[in-house]
Amino acid sequence: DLLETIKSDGVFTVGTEARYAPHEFIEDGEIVGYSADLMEYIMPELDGVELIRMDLPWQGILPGLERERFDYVVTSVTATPERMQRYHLSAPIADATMAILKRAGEEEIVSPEDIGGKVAAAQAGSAQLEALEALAAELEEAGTPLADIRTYTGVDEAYADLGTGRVDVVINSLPNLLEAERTRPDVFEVVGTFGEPVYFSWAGRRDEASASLNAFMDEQIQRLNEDGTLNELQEKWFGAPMNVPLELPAAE
Amino acid sequence: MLEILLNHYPVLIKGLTTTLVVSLSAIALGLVFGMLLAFGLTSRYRWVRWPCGLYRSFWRGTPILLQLLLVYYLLPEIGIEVAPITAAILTLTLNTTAFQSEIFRSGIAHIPTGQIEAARMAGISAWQTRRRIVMPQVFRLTLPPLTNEIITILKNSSLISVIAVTELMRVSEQIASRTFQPLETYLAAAVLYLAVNLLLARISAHLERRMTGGLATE
Amino acid sequence: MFDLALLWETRELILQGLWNTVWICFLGCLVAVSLGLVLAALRLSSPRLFGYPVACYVELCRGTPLLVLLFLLYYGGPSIGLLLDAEIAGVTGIGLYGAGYFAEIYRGGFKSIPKGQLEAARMLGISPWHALTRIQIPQMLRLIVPPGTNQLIILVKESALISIISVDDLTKNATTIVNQTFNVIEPYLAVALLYWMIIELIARGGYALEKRLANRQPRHVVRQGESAHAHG
Amino acid sequence: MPMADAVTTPTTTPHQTHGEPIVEARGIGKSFGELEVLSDIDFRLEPSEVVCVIGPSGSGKSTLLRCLAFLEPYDHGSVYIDGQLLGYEERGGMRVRARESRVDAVRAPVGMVFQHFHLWPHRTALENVTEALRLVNGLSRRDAEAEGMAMLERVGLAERAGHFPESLSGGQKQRVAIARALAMQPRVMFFDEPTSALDPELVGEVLDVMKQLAHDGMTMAIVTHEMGFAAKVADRVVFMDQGRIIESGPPETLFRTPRSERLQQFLNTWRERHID
Amino acid sequence: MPMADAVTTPTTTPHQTHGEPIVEARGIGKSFGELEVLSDIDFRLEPSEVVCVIGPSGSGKSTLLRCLAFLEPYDHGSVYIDGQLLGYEERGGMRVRARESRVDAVRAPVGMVFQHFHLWPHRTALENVTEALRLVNGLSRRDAEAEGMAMLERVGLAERAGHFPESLSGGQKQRVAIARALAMQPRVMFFDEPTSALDPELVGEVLDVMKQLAHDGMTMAIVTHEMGFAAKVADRVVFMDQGRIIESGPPETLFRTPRSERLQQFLNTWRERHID
Ligand SMILES: Nc1ncnc2c1ncn2[C@@H]1O[C@H](COP(=O)(O)OP(=O)(O)OP(=O)(O)O)[C@@H](O)[C@H]1O
Ligand SMILES: Nc1ncnc2c1ncn2[C@@H]1O[C@H](COP(=O)(O)OP(=O)(O)OP(=O)(O)O)[C@@H](O)[C@H]1O
Ligand SMILES: [Mg+2]
Ligand SMILES: [Mg+2]
Repeated sequence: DLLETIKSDGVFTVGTEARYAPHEFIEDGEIVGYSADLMEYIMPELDGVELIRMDLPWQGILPGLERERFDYVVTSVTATPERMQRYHLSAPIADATMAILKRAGEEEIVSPEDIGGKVAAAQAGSAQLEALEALAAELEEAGTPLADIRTYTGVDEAYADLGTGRVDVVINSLPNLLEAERTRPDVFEVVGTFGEPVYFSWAGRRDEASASLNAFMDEQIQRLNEDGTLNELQEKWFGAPMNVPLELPAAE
Repeated sequence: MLEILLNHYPVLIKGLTTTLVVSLSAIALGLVFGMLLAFGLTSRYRWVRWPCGLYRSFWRGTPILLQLLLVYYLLPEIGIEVAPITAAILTLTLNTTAFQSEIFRSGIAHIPTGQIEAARMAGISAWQTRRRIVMPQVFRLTLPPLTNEIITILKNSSLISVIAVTELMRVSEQIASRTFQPLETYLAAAVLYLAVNLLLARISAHLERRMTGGLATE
Repeated sequence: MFDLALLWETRELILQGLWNTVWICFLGCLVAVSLGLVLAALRLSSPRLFGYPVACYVELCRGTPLLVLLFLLYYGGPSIGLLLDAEIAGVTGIGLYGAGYFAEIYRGGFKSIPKGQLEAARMLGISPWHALTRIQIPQMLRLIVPPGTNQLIILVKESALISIISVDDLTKNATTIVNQTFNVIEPYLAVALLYWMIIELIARGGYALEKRLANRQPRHVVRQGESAHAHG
Repeated sequence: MPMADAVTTPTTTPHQTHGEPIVEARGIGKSFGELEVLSDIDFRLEPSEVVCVIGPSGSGKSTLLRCLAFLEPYDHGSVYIDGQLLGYEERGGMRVRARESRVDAVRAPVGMVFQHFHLWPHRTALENVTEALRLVNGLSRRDAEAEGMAMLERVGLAERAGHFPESLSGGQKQRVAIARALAMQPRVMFFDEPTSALDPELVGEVLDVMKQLAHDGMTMAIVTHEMGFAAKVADRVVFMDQGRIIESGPPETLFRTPRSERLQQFLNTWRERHID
Repeated sequence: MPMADAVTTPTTTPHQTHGEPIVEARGIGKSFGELEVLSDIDFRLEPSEVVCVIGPSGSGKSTLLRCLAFLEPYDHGSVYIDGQLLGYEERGGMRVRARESRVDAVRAPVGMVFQHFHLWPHRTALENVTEALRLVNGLSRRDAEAEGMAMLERVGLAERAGHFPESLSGGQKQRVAIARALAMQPRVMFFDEPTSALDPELVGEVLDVMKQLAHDGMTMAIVTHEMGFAAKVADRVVFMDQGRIIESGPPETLFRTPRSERLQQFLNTWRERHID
């Protein structure tokens, strides 16, 4: 039983890809952000257990979790049905609704419908890309198809190409885009959201030993959601509270 | 770019230190093992040559990313626990050994056999001949491609972040995603890599100049 | 646990990636090999005129990670009015970067040829160009084919970085599959095997070339008189 | 031996010197780092003159020839070939190093045979000989090979034409090297101990070729230890020691009545060995 | 010259042969691909015997010495050193190639001086001489250097001890190579044209050293073109042509009354060159 092991060993090791401000990122060598604060509220429940957060790129996160190099993934994962099949995704921690980012001062784009004829970008294989493709299909039906969809291994590169003018809009989840706008308001501007609501989760293994830990983490997140802590932290990190349900919408 | 360097230099320096420790250890070990493997590859015996060839093919032929994952995640399966940094050094060593052996092999083929015969006639054993007559000359003969390889390893060490070793490249990624200024950040990282590599190239050029005293070809 | 069906479902992405990797690497390596020779020859022909600029170029190429070079070329280029396609930027990046390394490999080869042989050529009135193409290059091939093969292999492997500038190469398409399916082992293993195949092909080519050269010019090239002067 | 057609200056009478030197060195000096290897050497080679250079090991004989061919740049003084300054150019009163192509042009009339052959190991014996014929004289492969075979035949190696240098014995290699130099039909030839690696039978053959060349009016500078040959063929013998020309004169005078003690000593050791 | 202490077999009287050969070759043959370079050679070298091998270029002299030292594996026949088979081992009635260390052990008593020096270019003259003393005999650096300097002094190169081969002239290089071989104080020495790259003054010196060695009872096989030397020092002269031993006998007999036409011819060409 993993939860028991953590308690008896006194260490809880989690993997993080600390490249996703404001969820998790590095400041002065420390992993900080929304998820770090959340963990600070959770850890007292594991009395005396030490938290070790490893930072590693996405390619290392999944094998690390599967090979039990760490116990849990504390990195914001957009919840999709495919992912739910393979891992245990936690109770939602934040709103991941898709939004659109454009170059600051770009006049032609004021709402999601205006991106017809433009070049749009998203991270390769991401949930955001799926949403973008759905939007593209709608636009095509409406007779204003996208000029092109470009994909990038990291979303940072997509932002960079928005700067160079090779792409006109970047699709990502709203909190992240808002952070981009806040950090470099001279370059970026958020257009607005589209599509169904989507949520961020954390993830654990789907094996029997992990069941107790998964349940424990879900419990804790729901507790913090109910007592308003989540909203407080959302206010702090995203600038506004979000409407996050207690459980993920069931996968069809 | 300057701004990035100024604002974040403590973490950048820390990442650079990790990069240096890992890659320099791998290079030093690789010099020894690469030379051994080169002799294995040029052995008179097929049963020595063949496994050496297989080793070289694998470690030269597969992406470092995969090699890192293999060493880090499969070694524990057979009961060997390795810390991330050890796994990183180990992987890079295994990798550079394959590349360095090829470089040394070409150098060995270039030593006139007469010199080796002279050594054998003086009673110097095959092994000592390699160590004292062949290797020093091979080393200076292959210094340029060897420097290439050393620098390549230094840069390839940027992949070890995949097993949770935070080196220079990972630090820059972290900064880039914080500041939303990837171009400037990577430029700053480039300056640091460049500085180290220039230093290495300098040392190599210096060695090369010093060693032309008695260089085979001049 | 190995999910073969997954690979079958995603075969189109993998094959497309393979094709892009192959042609971009091929062109990039071609640029690297030929530009490298030009650089090394320039440096040799007039050390005073070209020595320093070429040395600087070599150090810049070798000193900066390919990732950064690609980044500057692709994302930094537009700020000086250089708006390259991703694929073109990939070929250019690999070519410029590899040329620095190849220049050094060629230089090592040039230095390995006994000076007396070139003097003999000069005394017969053979021009530096002909001395280069007919006397130096054929002989140095034997010394440079192994490190040259190494370098091509390194370039092919490092070409994985062009995925950063949004080229749909093997690595990027594998990442796409990983991100979509959360399956890590199968896509990466499949891609690793494909890289291994390409690289084994290059290595085999290198050995074949080496063997042909060795037949033409047996092991103790400099067995007697030559070695007396050159190495004795 | 059909030597006449291999020589481009058939007009002059052998063993008779003229006013205008083909090769002239004035006060040349050369150091390797600290070590002064040549100091203040004057040297003239007139059309059809044959000069042999003798002297102990390390006295600078090879270095002198190399400087005369600008394979080694000299530090002081001047070398003229056919009246043209070799290796340097006067530009605005300053002396600057000449371009390679200019050096090539000035030394075009000079051929050289090296002490250590310097064959190209990746070319067969025949290809070693034909290489320059094809590249420099622009001969077709057929013509070059015909010429090349003739040259190899002259040094007795026609049947080894297809072999690579490494499978030739020392003697065979040096003969190929000589054939290679002769193939370009130079007006002046420098030889640096061309026979020191040949066995007695073949030394004779090669020296015969050289004698014939001399007789036909070829201008030659020869570093050699073959005193008998020098005595018979040289118009002038130059004795060097420690980077200087100690004595110079017709072989009869030099060998019969050496003035310097050093030359007397040098000749004595040589006689001791060859007469007993 | 203090030669006696450099020789390890001082018991035997010079110029007197014994029953047990140190080196014995029985019916050895060697081909390079198609080319048969040695055929059916018998060769004996008894303690204190000095044998000179002469013959035209390409006749296989060097190859014979190389086979006797197993630098070149022979194809047929056997070579014994001190009665031990060199290079092969009988195992279960089959002959197999011996391990390197075994070859080393068997040929330990043999020293060799090469036609083309083969100095190690990355070692100074002194280091070339001391290398084997330190590695094989296990001498300390000091002792090896003392010994090495003595050897260099003997060949007149003490003041060039710290130079690298590339900055030595041809003659100087060969002298270092000889010093290197002598330093190991072998019981048998093979010389492959050890003086052909030396200038006359120094050839004399080196031949003196070799004469002294012979006088002190060193067993030697010498490929040489120095007929005068061969006549004076050799107990026996072997004449080779086209991979075979044509004649063999005491120098007086061989040089005065050559039986084969080939040898007569060989000697004639040589005399022509040296007597006129
Ligand atoms: N590249 C070099 N660097 C340093 N010293 C050199 C170089 N070449 C020659 N020397 C030195 O210059 C001196 C003269 O050498 P050189 O080869 O001209 O003599 P040589 O008269 O031809 O001798 P030999 O008869 O032995 O060939 C020697 O002391 C030699 O060591
Ligand atoms: N490695 C080799 N491969 C092929 N042929 C060779 C090789 N070494 C020698 N030969 C040939 O074998 C024959 C004998 O050569 P070897 O060197 O023994 O002659 P040599 O009597 O020593 O001649 P020299 O007096 O010129 O040194 C020659 O025809 C030579 O071309
Ligand atoms: Mg000389
Ligand atoms: Mg020989």
